[in-house]
This record gives sequence, structure tokens and C-alpha cells, in this order.
Amino acid sequence: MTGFDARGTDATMTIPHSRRRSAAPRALLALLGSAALTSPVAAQPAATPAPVLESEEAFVHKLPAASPHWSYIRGGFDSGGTRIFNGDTGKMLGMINTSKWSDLGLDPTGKFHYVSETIWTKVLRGTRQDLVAVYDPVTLDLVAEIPMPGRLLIGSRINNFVISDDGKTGYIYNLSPASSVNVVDFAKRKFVQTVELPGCASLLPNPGVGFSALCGDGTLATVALSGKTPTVTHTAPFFSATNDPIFDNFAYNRGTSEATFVSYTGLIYQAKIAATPVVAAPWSIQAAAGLRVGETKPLDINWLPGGRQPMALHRATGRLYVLMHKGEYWSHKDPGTEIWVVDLAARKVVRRVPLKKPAENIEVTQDDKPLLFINGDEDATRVLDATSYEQKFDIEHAGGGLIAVAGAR
Amino acid sequence: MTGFDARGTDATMTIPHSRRRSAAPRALLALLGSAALTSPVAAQPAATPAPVLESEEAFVHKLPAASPHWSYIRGGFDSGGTRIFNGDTGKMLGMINTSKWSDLGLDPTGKFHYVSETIWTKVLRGTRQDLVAVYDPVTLDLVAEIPMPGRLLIGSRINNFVISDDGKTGYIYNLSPASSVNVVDFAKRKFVQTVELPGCASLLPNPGVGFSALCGDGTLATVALSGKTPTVTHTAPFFSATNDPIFDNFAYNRGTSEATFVSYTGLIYQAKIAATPVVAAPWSIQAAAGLRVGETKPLDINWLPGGRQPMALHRATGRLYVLMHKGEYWSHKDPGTEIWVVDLAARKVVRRVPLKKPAENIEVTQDDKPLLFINGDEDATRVLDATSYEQKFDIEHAGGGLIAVAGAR
Amino acid sequence: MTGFDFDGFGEKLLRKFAGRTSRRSMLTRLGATIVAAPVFPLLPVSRANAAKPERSAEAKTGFARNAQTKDDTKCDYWRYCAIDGFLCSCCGGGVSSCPPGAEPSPVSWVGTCINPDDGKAYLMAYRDCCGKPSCGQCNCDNTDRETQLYVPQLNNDVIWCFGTKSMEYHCSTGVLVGKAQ
Amino acid sequence: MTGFDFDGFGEKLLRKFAGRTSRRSMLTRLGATIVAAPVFPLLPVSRANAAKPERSAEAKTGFARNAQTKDDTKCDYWRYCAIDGFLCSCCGGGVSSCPPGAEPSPVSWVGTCINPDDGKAYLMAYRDCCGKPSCGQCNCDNTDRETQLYVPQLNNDVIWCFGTKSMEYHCSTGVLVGKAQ
Repeated sequence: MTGFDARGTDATMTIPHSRRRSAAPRALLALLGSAALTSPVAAQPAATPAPVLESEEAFVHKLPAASPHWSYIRGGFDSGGTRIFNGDTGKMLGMINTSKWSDLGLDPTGKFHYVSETIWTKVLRGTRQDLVAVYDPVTLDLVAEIPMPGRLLIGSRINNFVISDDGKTGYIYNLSPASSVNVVDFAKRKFVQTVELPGCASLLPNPGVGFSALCGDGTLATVALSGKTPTVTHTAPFFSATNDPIFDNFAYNRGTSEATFVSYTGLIYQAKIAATPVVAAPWSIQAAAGLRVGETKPLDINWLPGGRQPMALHRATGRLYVLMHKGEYWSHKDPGTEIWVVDLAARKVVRRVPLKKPAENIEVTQDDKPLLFINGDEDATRVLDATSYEQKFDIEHAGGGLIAVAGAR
Repeated sequence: MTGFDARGTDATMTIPHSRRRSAAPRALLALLGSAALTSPVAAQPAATPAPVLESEEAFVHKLPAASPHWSYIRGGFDSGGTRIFNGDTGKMLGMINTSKWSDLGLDPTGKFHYVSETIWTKVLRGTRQDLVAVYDPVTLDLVAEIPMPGRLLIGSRINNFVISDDGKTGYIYNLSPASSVNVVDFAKRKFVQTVELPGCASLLPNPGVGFSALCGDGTLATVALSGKTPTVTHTAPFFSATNDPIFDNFAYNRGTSEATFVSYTGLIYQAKIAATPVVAAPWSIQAAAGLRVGETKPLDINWLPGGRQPMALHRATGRLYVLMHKGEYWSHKDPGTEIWVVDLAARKVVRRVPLKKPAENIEVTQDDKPLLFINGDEDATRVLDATSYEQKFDIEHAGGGLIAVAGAR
Repeated sequence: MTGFDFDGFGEKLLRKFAGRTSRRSMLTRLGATIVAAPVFPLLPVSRANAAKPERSAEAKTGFARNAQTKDDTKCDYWRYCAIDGFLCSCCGGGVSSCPPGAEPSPVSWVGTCINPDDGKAYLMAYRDCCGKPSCGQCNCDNTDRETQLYVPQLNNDVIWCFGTKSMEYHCSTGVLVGKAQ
Repeated sequence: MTGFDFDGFGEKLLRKFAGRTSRRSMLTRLGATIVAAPVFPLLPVSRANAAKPERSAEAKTGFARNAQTKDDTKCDYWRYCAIDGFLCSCCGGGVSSCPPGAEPSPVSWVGTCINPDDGKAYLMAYRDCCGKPSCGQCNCDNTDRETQLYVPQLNNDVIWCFGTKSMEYHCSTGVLVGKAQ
């Protein structure tokens, strides 16, 4: 277990006791300081009638039992830290030390929080270190570090670090610029192997098999890890990575092992993830709303999906929440001005929710009274009821980055 | 010379050549990608009439000869980097890698930029490293690192890292929480010694002697370094560190070895820094403007100095620019709504310049057509003509932190 | 120059509470020259105290005239008269306790604040919680009797994370130490 | 699926310009599978070209319809049709050169932009300058033909600082590689 190393701070603490005690009286006075008050402090209780006696002890909070309404919200590009908020109250509960170049992984079994990160020994310079840091989810203390080979540095990706359903294995995407995946054993807390994955990225756990990934040739790759050496298989091509790409920040339902992809033009693809994944024929989100389908040609203005984390899936109801904006093709990073609520089974847009301010990221809690969290450039996160679509409140200074909730991926 | 260590990034580059070449065709295709265009790229010049041929080579700029109108502006609390701007154009010229917990030192002889910094091997954890990083002022490349014992972590202080007039010695303040000063030989690029300085802080170079510092007992301490062991002497007390403190971000004139201090109530103290410093009797900035003097008593509203870097001195003319606001005593961090221009020799406020927005930091260039730079919370830095007081322009996203110019300290 | 006897004050505190804290050796090592605040009793604060409000000069700072005693997640909460930074009470901690995973500094800067309920002055120890990035919530910068770096324990810009495993600044608390007058 | 022959393209470039660059070994090591752009010629751009503007579909993206060719410190400069980040031309560098002390990445992501002066499409190599904190000036995020991480060389979120001494991101440049059609 690699814990903190306090050598540096210890060094500042080893000043001989005598050094302070032997200081000249004038110096001591100065160090002790003086305040503008005229009487010395007495450390005895005053004899006031019926005093309210309280005791203040220095202690460090632990997190209460996790609520499904908690959200984990990244700061902006240059800020470290992921804040945990209670969506019912808007109160901050704590912070996970996600360094600037890191991805947060929430253990599906709830036992740990994992941070896949890249840090240098001297901030911007020195020796590069790639590792998974393990945090206790109750105390938020660092409990271990697992060194590994390199990982890709990129902003705002939710599928570059995924965890197997049993919480025992982590998969970390790397581009160097060759493409590969680090497999890390979380039970033994050690790096296992690097699997080459040329031309693919954006990972999905594949229970009992290994993992799957999207590929630039329009296929879904599946990497089986049970044999002596990893084997990679591909589906037939089902989308065009350059003509109508699907957002790599897609949604995944662990319960059913189903992935839901949305393309730039608004095609919805659903895939059953297994040893041999099956991808269903896509359908149009605009058509599901009774509108004409999205097009790739310029000057064609339509409602299109967009943002950075542009969709969220409520697993139990199969409702997909998609950030939509009006624009031309290639506006796929534009923030959403509406949330479209899609009933995946019925293939219907059941609600269009206009937003007061555009949003880039969206996530939904996985309980039966779900909340929606949305944010964007403005550093505030907004909380909506995911059933009534009432906009409950804003959490100021929550951070404008990726949003995670327990059980969503 | 300690330079960059590229081991980490090297590790990501040592993938065997064959690994990429031996990749499956489908995978290679995906890695190579495809674009939406229909024709392959030809790397030959097209036969267009009278082509404007240009050659684009990858190169890295060097800074031009330094202008006295350049300013060095810190980012906000959590951002790294000090941006160099040309005050005539508002253009950014480059950036010095000032890490979050660091102080910038501009070499009075112009040969180097120094960054006194504290970094950990793992961002927020790991081994603490205190050092002075040395940068080439033309290429902005790191040329050396000088390890040293601890230094104090604090925001927005200009006098915790000062450099002797000959550029050969750096003095770095430490609080651990005992008070001391690291002496670093910049010519030999090595740490020399730590001098205990109980009860004092906020350093001044003291040419031929060592350094001086302000003390909590209201004195000025002088540390002589010429003997075998450092000797510390003190002036008589001349101010009250708790009843009317003087701002520790004071102004210093290297040319005359004179320090100018301003107190919370608006008293101006001038001191000649020498082996035995001489402090003149203070006088009131408000009286110098024809107003009643500042008071410490509550409910007394007056013009008072305030901010974080609340004053700037133009050495050649002896003009002191002070950020002033209307308020009560203990409002010493309030941003200035006016700049008061003080003729130190005449002891007169010669101009009061109202500001469109309040400012927390101010600096003035040292040439004969000086510019004023002011900023505050809003991340823009404003540029004013320091003679006509015309507000020239705003530099957006300049950073809201400390401002440095060549020759000012 | 009049002032606190911080040294004597610290010694008294140590004698009184050494038995209650496991941090004694740390405190001894640091000395008592800076207020060390691992365990402090909250001395009596009678919110219904009928005594006339204190009319000392200190009671009348702008902060003190407007302070409240109900909501410790606001900058105008009475204890915060000299706090600078993010309120731990907005970060998953409390008015005198650290958010999960942060570490309280054993030393602190101090302030003297007026409780509007009884009009009396109390000594506050502002203790930073360390080892995480900036909390970012409830940023306050109050400056009653706050002075400059040459009196470090009365300066609120110093990162008071001495002796913690990581000196990175997360948020600040206000521990009530006792009556100041 | 139609597309660039990036591999062939890279090989040609290498053969053509290997003699002019000292980075040959680096390029060879990286392979030519990603556009490596240490030294590129600017192929002819006739600003006074009287030929009729290209009316291809690509010419008509929202970005292309509004792009200008005069000011390379603005997000709508024609070369920046797929750039994401801080413009080096606002950071002390140039449209295709790095600010002092930053290091150009030998590899880059690419885009295809229309020059409004001749209406033709050009291949751009967006090369990051690395090893300094975020420049912070002129933040742009243009997305013409920008795709997702599974086609990394057409994705503008990747930190393209492979092979540099420090992978920290400072700013981005747009190097003109040649005509695309």
C-alpha cells in the first residue's frame, strides 16, 4: 500500500525545540503577536447564568451512507477535484482528489473510488507517473496507489476508465499514439497487462468476457481476456466514424449489458454487449419526436444532439435524456438548449424540456425518484426533477465538468 | 544543471516499431482514420497562377529585447503561470512557469527569471520539494533548479523572495512556523544558509550588508551577512504591528535604497536602507490630499489604502501610486476605487484618479513614459498612462494576480 | 503596545487539556507560541444572556455590527470576523471540523470576534483543513484585526497547514477558544 | 466509407522533406501513421485567385461561410476550422509556431478547412505547444469534420503532446499542410 509520504513536511517540523525557546525576548514577543484588545485571555469558563456549554473537538467528518441522489462533479479544465453534492439539498459533502489529468471511476460495488491519473514529479516537468489512486468512499482517504503504464491525456471522457461489474478489474485507455488498454486487477491492486487495441477507443465492460470498444472502422471490438492471450473480435461495421460519428461519451446499462449510442445526426443505436455483441438497426431521435430526421448536409438546420456528456440513461425505466440544440451538422459540441426525454422501448420522445441556460453535460440518478444534473461553462450545476422536469435549484460553484452518479455506468 | 526529465514521456514512446506496423489491416485503417472528403491528398503544389509561396517551419519563438513596458501578471489562486504582456499593445508575449505555490523574482540585472517554488512529487501528496527554478529570459527555458530548505506558502506577497542589486543572491522567507530566511547564491546556483529571523518577515535587499525585514515589534531588522555568522540588529520601534500595521507589500527603490511603507490608516513611512537603517517620521496621505487624517476608530469613514498589492513607486520621479477606497478601519483588503498619486518629495497628493472598476493590485513601469497596470478579481488587467491617467485598454484574461515590471523591486 | 499574552494563554490551555488530547507530543514539539487547537472547549455562550451588549470599540467594527449567529455557512457568521478562504461548513465539514479526507492543521491563525448575542469578545482559532484542492465554496475574506505577515498568527493569508501530511489548502474553520474579555 | 490515405500521405511528406528536418529519426520512430509536422511547406495560396469559389459541400459549413483570412488571432480565421484550445498566435507564438519556452508536438490532429479566398480545401495539422500551463488567451473550439476518440487524429480533445519533454498543454497552432482537393 502506497500512502502519503510526509518527508517534506516533516522536514519543516524538525526545528529544535530550543530554537524557538532561545529566541530573544523581542523576537518572541513579535512571534507571539499582540491583538488590539486590552485584557489578557483567561481560559476559564465565565460565570454567566445558565451557560450553553459545548465542546468543540477537532475532527474530520466521514461521509454518511451514500444516497442515490449524490452527484460527483468535476471542476473546470484547470482545477483539480471532484465535488460530491447531495442533490436533495445542494450541499457539498466532500471532494475527491482528481488531479488535472485524471478520470474518476466509481466502483460498481461501492467499496472504493478510483482515480486513474497522470502526474509529474515537478508539476509540469520531471518524471511522469501513471497510476490508479484508490480512495475510501467513507473517509475519502487515499488507501493505495497502483502504478501502471501510460494513459491518454484528454478532457471530458467518461469511457476511458471503466470498471468491471464485480468491481475487480479496471480498464484504462491509452494512446501513445498507438492505441491500447491497461488492465488493472483491483482486488490484488496491481497492473496485469496492456492489451493492444489498434483503431478503437471508448470502452465498455463486457461481463465474463473482458471489454468492448468503439472503433474507427465503424465496428464494435470485443476483447476476450479469458484465454492465455487476449483475442480481439469485431462486429460488422454499423456506423460511419467520419460521416456520422457516434458520441464516444455514450450510455451503458450494467443491468442489461446494453449500450446506447447517439450519432451526430441523431441516430440512436442500441447494442447488447456480450462475447458477440449484437447491434440493432438505428432509429432517428427527431423522427421519434415527430420531426424530420437529422441530415449531414450544410445549411440544414435541425434539432441535433450535442455537448460534451450529451446523454444520460435511467436504467430502470429505459429513459434516455439527450441534450439537443438547433444547428447545422458539425455543431456536435454545441450545448443543449432542450433536454429530449426518449422512451427507448417505445422509440418515442416523450418530453422536450426547454432549459433556461444551455448545458453541455447531463447525468441522471438511478433511483425511482430520479434527479437530473446538468451543467456547462458557467460553473453552476442545475438540478431538475427527472420526472416532473421541474428545475429545482442551482448549485453555484459546483464546477462545470463531467457529472457522475452511482450506478449510472 | 538540473533540466527536464523525460523518462516518463519516453516510456510512452518506446513502443516497438513493429507493434504499429504489425497491426491488423482493419485496425491500421482505423488508426489512420478517414475524413469526409472524397479525394486523397496530394502533397504537390497545385499549378495556380502566381502562387504566394510561403514556408511554414515549426519553430519556437524567442522573446524580443525586453521593453520597460512589459508586465508580468500572475493568474488566479488556482492557476499556474505568469503571463508576460506588452503594455503598449496588450499582446501576450509568453508565460513563465510559476507553479501554484511560488514567487517570481525578476533578476535586477536582467540575466534570468527566478521562480521560488514548492512542489510535491504527486501534485498534492508525496515528497515536498522547495527550490528556485532558473529560467532564461529570452527563451523562457528552464536552465537550472536550486534545491533549498522550506519556504512559506502564502498568496500574493511580493517581498517574500527578493534579490540583491547585483543579482547574485536571493533571499527567500520561510515560516515553519518559526521564521527564517534562506540565502541562495545565484552565481554558484546553490543554497548557502538559513538565517533565523524570529518575529520578522517581508524582506528588503540591503546592498553590501545583506537584507532587512519588517518585524512584529514595530522595528526594522537588518541582517548582516559579511561576518562568520549572521548578525541581526533592529531599529527602535516606529510603528504598531497590531494597532496600525504597515502593508507588507511595500515599495522599494533600488536606486536610492529607500523603502516606502504605507499603514492601514494611511501613514507614509520612508526608510533609508543601510547597515543602520533610518526611518523618517510618518505623514498622512489624507493630509497630503487636504483631507483629515485616517483613524482607527470604528464608524469613522475615510479614504484608506487597501488591496493586495496596494502601492507602486515610480523610482525616477518619486511618485507613489496608492489604491484608495472609502471605508472604515480594518477594511485594508478592500479594493481601491481611486488611485492617489503622491509626490513623495513634496508630500502632496497631486492627483486622484477614479477607477471604472475597483482594483486590488497596482504596478507602474520604470521608464520616463510610465504605464500603470491594475487588476483585481475580474481576470482582466487594465492599462493606464501613468502621466495623463488616461485608461488605455483592458487586457482580457490577463489574470487577476500580482503584477511585476522590470526594475520596480 | 498592549496585547494578548499568547504564550501564557497557550500554556494554560495545554495544562488544562493535555489529558484530553492524543496530540500532546505534537503540541509540545510545536511549542505553545502559536495557538494549537486540536481540542478546545467551547466556553459558555449564553445566547439568552441578558447582560447589556459590550460597547467596546471592538464591538463596533463593520463586521461586528452586521454579524449573525444562526448560519455558519455565511461569511457574516459572527465567528468568521477574520477568516479568509472557503468555509469548511460549506465543503462537507463543520464550523470547527474538516470535510472527509482533509486534515486539520494543528496550528492556526487567530482572531477576536464579538458575539452579537452577548456583545462580548471571543478568541477564535482559524484552523485550515489541508490535503485537498481548493474547496471552492463560500469564499470569505473578513479582516477584523487582521494584520500583516510580520505577525503571522494574526495574518489570514498564510497557509496554515504546518505539520499536516499535505500542505495543500482545502478550507478554513473557526474554532471558538474562549472569552477574550 | 471514403477517406484520406493518411499513411501514403505521410510517407510522401517524409520522403519529400526528410532532408530538411533534423527530426527524421523521431518521425521514423513514430511512424507515419499520424501526421507528423515538424517542417511543412506552405503550399500555394493565391489570395487573389480569380477562380470561382469551390461549391463542394465542405465549403458550406457554418464555419467556412463565415471564416476570414486576415486575422490569425481570431477563432474565425479560416485555418482554425477544427481547432480546440488556446490560439498560440495569442500566446506569444504564431499561427504555426510556439510561444517562447513551449515545445511543439511532433504529431498532431488534422482538419480540412476551406480558404475563402480561393474556395478550396486545405489540409491543416493542428499541433499543440506543450510544457507550460494553459495559455488562457483566445479560447476556440471549432469542430468542422471533428470526430470522436476512436478516430484520434480527427479528434480535437486529445492532448497532442506525444514525444515532448512535458505533456502539459499550453496552446494550439494550425499548420497548413497542403491542398486537400
